[in-house]
Amino acid sequence: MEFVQNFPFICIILSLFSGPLSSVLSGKKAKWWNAFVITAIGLMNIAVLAFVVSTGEPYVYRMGHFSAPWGNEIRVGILEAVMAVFFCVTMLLCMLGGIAEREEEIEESKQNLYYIMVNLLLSSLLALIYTNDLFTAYVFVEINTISACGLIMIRQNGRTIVAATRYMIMSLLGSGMLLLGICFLYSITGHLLMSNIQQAVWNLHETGMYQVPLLVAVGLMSVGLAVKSALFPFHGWLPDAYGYSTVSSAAILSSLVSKGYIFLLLKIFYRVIGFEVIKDSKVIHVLFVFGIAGMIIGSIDAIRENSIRRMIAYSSVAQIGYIYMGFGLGTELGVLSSVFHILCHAATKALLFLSASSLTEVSGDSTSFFDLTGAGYRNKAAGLAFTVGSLSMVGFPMLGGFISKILFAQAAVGHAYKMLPTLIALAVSTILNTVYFLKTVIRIYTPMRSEEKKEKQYKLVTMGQQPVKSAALLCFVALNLVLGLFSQPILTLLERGLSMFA
Amino acid sequence: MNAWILLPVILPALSGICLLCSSLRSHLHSSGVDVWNDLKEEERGRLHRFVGIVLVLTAVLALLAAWSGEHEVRLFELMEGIPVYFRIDAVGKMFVTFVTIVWVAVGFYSFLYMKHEGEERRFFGFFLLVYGVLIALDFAGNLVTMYLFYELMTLSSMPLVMHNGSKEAIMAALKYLFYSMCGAYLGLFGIFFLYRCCDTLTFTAGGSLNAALVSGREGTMLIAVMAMLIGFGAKAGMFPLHAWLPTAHPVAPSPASAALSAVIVKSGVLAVVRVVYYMVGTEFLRGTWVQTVWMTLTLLTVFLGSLLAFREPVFKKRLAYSTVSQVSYVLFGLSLLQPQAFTGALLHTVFHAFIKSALFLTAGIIIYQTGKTRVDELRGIGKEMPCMLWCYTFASLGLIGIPPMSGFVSKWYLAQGALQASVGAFRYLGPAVLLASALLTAGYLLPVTINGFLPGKDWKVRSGEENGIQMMLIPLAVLAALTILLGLFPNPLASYIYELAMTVM
Amino acid sequence: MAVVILLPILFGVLIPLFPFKNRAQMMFYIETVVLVNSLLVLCLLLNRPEQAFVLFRLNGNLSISFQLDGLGTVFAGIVSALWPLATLYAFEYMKHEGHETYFFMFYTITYGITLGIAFSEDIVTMYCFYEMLTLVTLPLIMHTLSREAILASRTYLYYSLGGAAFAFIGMIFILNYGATANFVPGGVLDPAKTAGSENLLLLIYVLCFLGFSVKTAMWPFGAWLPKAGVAPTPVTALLHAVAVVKAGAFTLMRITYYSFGTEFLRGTWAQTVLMVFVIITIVYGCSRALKETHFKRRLAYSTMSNLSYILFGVVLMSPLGLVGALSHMVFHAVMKICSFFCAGAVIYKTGRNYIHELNGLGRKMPRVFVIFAISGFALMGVPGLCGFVSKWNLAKAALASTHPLAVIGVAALLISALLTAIYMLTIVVRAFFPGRDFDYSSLDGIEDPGWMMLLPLVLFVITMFLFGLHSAPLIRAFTQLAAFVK
Amino acid sequence: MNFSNLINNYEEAVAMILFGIGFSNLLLQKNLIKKIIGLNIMDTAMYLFLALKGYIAGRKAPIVVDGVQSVEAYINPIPAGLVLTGIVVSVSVTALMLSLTIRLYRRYHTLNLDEITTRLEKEGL
Repeated sequence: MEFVQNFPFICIILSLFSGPLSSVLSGKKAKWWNAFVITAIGLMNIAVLAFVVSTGEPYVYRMGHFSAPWGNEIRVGILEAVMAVFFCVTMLLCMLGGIAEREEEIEESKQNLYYIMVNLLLSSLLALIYTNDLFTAYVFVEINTISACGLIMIRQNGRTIVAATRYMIMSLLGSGMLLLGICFLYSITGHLLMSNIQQAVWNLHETGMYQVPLLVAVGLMSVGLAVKSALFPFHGWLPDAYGYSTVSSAAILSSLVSKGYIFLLLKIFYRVIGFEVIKDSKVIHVLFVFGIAGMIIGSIDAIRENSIRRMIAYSSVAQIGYIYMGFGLGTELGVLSSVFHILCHAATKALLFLSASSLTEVSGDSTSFFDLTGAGYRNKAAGLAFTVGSLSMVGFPMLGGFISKILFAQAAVGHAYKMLPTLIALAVSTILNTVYFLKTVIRIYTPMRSEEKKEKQYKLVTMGQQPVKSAALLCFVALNLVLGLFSQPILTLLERGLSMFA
Repeated sequence: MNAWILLPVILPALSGICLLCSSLRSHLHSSGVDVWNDLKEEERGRLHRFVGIVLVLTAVLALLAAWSGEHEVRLFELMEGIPVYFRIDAVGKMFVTFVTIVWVAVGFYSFLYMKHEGEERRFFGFFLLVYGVLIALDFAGNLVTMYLFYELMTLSSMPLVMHNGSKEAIMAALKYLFYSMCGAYLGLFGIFFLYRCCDTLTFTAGGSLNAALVSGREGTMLIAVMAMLIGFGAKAGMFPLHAWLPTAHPVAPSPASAALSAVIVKSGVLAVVRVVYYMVGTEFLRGTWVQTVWMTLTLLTVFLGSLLAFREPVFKKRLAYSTVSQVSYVLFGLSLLQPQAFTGALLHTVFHAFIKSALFLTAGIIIYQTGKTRVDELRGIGKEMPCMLWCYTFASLGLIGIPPMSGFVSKWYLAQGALQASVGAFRYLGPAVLLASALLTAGYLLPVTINGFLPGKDWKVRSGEENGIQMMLIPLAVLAALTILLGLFPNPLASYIYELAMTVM
Repeated sequence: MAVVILLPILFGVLIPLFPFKNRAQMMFYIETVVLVNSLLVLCLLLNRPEQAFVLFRLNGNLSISFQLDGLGTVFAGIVSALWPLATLYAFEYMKHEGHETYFFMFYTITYGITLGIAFSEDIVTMYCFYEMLTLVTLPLIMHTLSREAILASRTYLYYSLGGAAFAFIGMIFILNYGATANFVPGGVLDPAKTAGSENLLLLIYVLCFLGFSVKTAMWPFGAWLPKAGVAPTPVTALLHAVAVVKAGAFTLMRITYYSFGTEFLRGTWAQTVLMVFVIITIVYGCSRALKETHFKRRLAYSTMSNLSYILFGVVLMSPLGLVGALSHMVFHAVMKICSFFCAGAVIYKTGRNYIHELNGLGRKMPRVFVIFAISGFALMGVPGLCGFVSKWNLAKAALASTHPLAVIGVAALLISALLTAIYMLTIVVRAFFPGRDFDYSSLDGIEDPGWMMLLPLVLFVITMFLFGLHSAPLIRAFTQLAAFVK
Repeated sequence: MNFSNLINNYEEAVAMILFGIGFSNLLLQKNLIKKIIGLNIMDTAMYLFLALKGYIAGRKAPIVVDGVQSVEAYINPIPAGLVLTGIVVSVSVTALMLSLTIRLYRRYHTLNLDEITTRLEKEGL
């Protein structure tokens, strides 16, 4: 077996252990070490991706070469690899983009902790992506939760701690349910390795035994993960968590953590339960309904919001609604579009958070709209980035959002009774997005009146002053453009990945 | 190549436009100073010479064009299948003739009159422009061409109404515009239908309605025709769209109102003639509800007009109301769809043109000399300006229709026609109404004469008022004379029209 | 083909980067770009390339591709003919607006994007350019950056993108139910796929139509247009009388005649519904214009109703209807841009925005107001000017169609013509007849604008007369173009 | 429905009930400490459930002594492993929650989350 096949395992371990390492390093070193680790992991994953694409079939990597049912497996397919690469890239950019804020918002002693958390988070994400074992998944979900909570509370003020507490409580509820679901599944199938469970579930499905426990298990797991990824009715914790934590945390949380859970859910659907079974279970209808409700209500909340950070946070709720709606459609195309939307939302939302922070920075650190007046002129790069991000969210052609919108719509068309709701919801939420995002864009390009200019001396920031951050922003912009313009190769990759996913 | 018949159209139009441009240019740099009568004497002299020459030339050309046999000119295509097309036919000839006479008379009259109105260049500019347009309107050979000049006439005659620029003048002009446009677009509505249902939009005596195309949609067709009648009737002051007349005439300068009520109102009549007798054809309408409604409207107008005139104290307004009623005589005649009545109608068109312009000119002279506008102020006017009042008297006798004055002839024909037409109750109702309104006419016109000549003993005469206004008296006299002459020898004209009537029915 | 689209976009973007020594230099640069582009377009229109040009593929079935057919030719022709003139006009006008660099940047970019709409081969491309158009014209509206400008631009944005969101649905359906996404005369709907879901498709068509009709300011989505009047006049004139709104009309023609197809739509409830909307708009726009006292806003409202003339032609869904719509698209462009330019000249020279302030200006700016009067006559539909021709064709089409509402439509046309007469001519009358005791000394120092403004105006007037008196060839061309409609 | 199932495997029933109690505590309790206790109850319930799944009456723990018996003699060890892992997880989570609670208490001198929130609103921070 090829050496490259070890990479996924190595990645997880590497980031897991680089945590302690970066704790002993000095702050500055830790920063670069962390960046290096993420980059390295990213490269490795690219190698893995290349490998899988070349072979064209997934491979199973048995930890310690124990075979099932005792052993613990990693299963690598194209989809996993793509996700891993993408997560690494986003993570890296988020980290780079957030440096300045981190250094001023987090006191010196905590800096290293931050990197530990990030490393943990990354490893847990990778594990969630790669693992083939349900219980391992659960464990890493918990690790994920803990590290995410750390990321939130690392910025020491009342709000963040409360936010962290809320986040913990909600996600513990979620993981409790997830665990229960797993236990049920285990108790009726007797397996923990996903592939085996699928076999068993298929038999059950054929024989029609244990339908109720099966449904309950699926429901529990879905709801648990939905809670953790802030699907509409359970999104109470989200705005605070994203709105007050330091910017890179917010970016990472919104673009990666929730996506990790969603990916796990996708895995459960495809690999654990089997898509055939899911299709005609009622769970996806629930997800669909809540997804659509999330799309609309998230946007409405965002419109009512007066702080730009919280507004973006609420818009995440809406976007996650999109993703669940895609699942809820219960068609291959729907899932595909959801996966694509995971990517493009990750890229866009991180971009938005970063640029928003720069905009607030040049507006006297106030996040309220009124103070943002004219911020686009004070920091050109951020202004541009924010505009692009907003347009992508609105689904403007040539940007990622447009493609995913098209995909969703196409997935919906022809569906018996979910078509019209989906299309209308898409249209309405587009309008709502327009309202709040472009309102902001116009606002940041409205020049201040001269007397205001005199009274509050906002600083100007040129790209030269924040090279790293500007670079990160531009990378995200480029990422969006790529997703928008050259979506075809990515889509084909994802399709292949999905096909070999189960 | 007889494009030359367009000369009487182009010549006045162009010279009118030139005048307008010059007036505009003159205002461009004259800031602040009184722009109203900025003409020095020699300038005015030049202007008068110019206008006079143009008028006469045009008149000669027009009459030549009209009476030198059948001409037709087909210009470029406005839209495919719809050329701008001129053809001089019997009706056109007649209209051109009396238009020319009235116009020349009024034109010369206004040389003097317009002194105290000011802005002469603009006035004469539009005056000539309208003249050209009118001639074109009479020569128009198909419906669209006619419509084209019809609208142009409205637009170019509007400034005449609001000439003195006062607030109510402008309001009146806008009202005039509104009503005319209303009418015009109602007409256009009908034209669209006719375009669908007629073989051609070229005027053909007896109508060119294609039965095959119409069959199945008679209902809509009738509605369309009714719309056109009401629409073009608006210009002719037919109820319900008559209200602009009494507003627009008094505020306009007297020559303008003379021209309006003598000629422009008649263009409405012309349009109706064209539509009913040359496009739709009488067979299609005879006996339909359209005819009934039309007759009712006209009779209503006839009666109401005279009634209102009777109650109207302001002289020019009174005349305006009388126009309303008189023109509806014509329309009533047309609505009977019967040769005799048709003859009567067209005769009355001509006569009324002369008479009414004469009356308005009288009113103008009175205003010019004394500034009096109300009827009750006119006591003893006859002592001061006898010849004027004599002309007035003859004219009004004509309007009332007392033999041997002209009006009598036309009304006779109308009554004849009504009695011969097969229109049920209207056979008797019509003449009755005509008679009644004739009495009313006497009632509102003659008091002026009576008070004018017999002011009572205690009236001290200031004579010599008529010196220096011969320029105005002559045209007036001419018109008055015409009314008498035509009254004495109506037959050539009558027979001419009767033949025409036979061709179209 | 991509060249003519990309050239202005590219150079437009470059404008702020260029180190212009002085204003004149920039003007020269821009005018050259625009002129050259127009010439290129002209060549393109004269010898049409047959095969489509694919710029690149978004993904599987979505591609950005251009092709040039009759309809596109017409639209591109209008745009490329008017743009250089408008630019010329803008040079003089923008003197007193400031921020010229950015203005002209977006102004030039818009040119390219509008052409993009004209040339787009499939509905996706058209949608993309449509969205971009919204975005690029936004800065032009908020150009003055005054409070109301911001509000106006916001409204514009919400309306347009909101509309686009619904148009999007239509696009998706074409992608899925159509045999192809391209524009094919007579529609692309694939009967095999549509069977059974006709009503659904009709519903979608109505949604899509309403969505796109936001750009054409159809009632009740027209509120943005008058508000957008705060933009500098060249913008209001060119974009909100020609480019943007006509782009809306153009897209509607596309989806009606080239995507959904008239055989599928004619005589359905969808047609009736839309016709009702259109007729309401025709009357509504005029009556609002009558009430409006702000010069440019009045014109904007009149645009609203005139655009609905075009839509009326479109929803007639007959060859004649298309002819009428096309002719009015062309003619209204000329008439309205002319009248807007007159308004702009007045504002530029006197800074007066309201109609009651125009008293007596006719004496001081005779050329402008005579031209305005002529354009007013044209809008009223006085025969001999182009307005009449299109009105005639529309009415002809309406009476030819069997739809019961068509006749009412004709009536609406005439009513609106009447109202037009009033609201245009009251302005003219005010200008020339300010009232007997009007003190002209208050107008001292006002005169006609310079040649840069007058030249376009004169050209427009000539065009109006030309088309008014001799429209036959043009109409014949349109008839050939519309021949495919069955 | 017949409750015989419920009676027969009452242990599962108990586990479920416990889970419910813990869940509702974690969700509904105002007091943070009680929330944490609820969390622990919930987890414990899960472990009970797992352990039950793992245990089969009359079998031995899978410890290989001399004289290896057949696989049937042993209990599947995996559930036990799961329980252990779960305990670790829950311990760490509990620790984290407690630390959070302490911080909050230091800052606001109350354990009632809603109170804290309202105070934050007042601070408008």
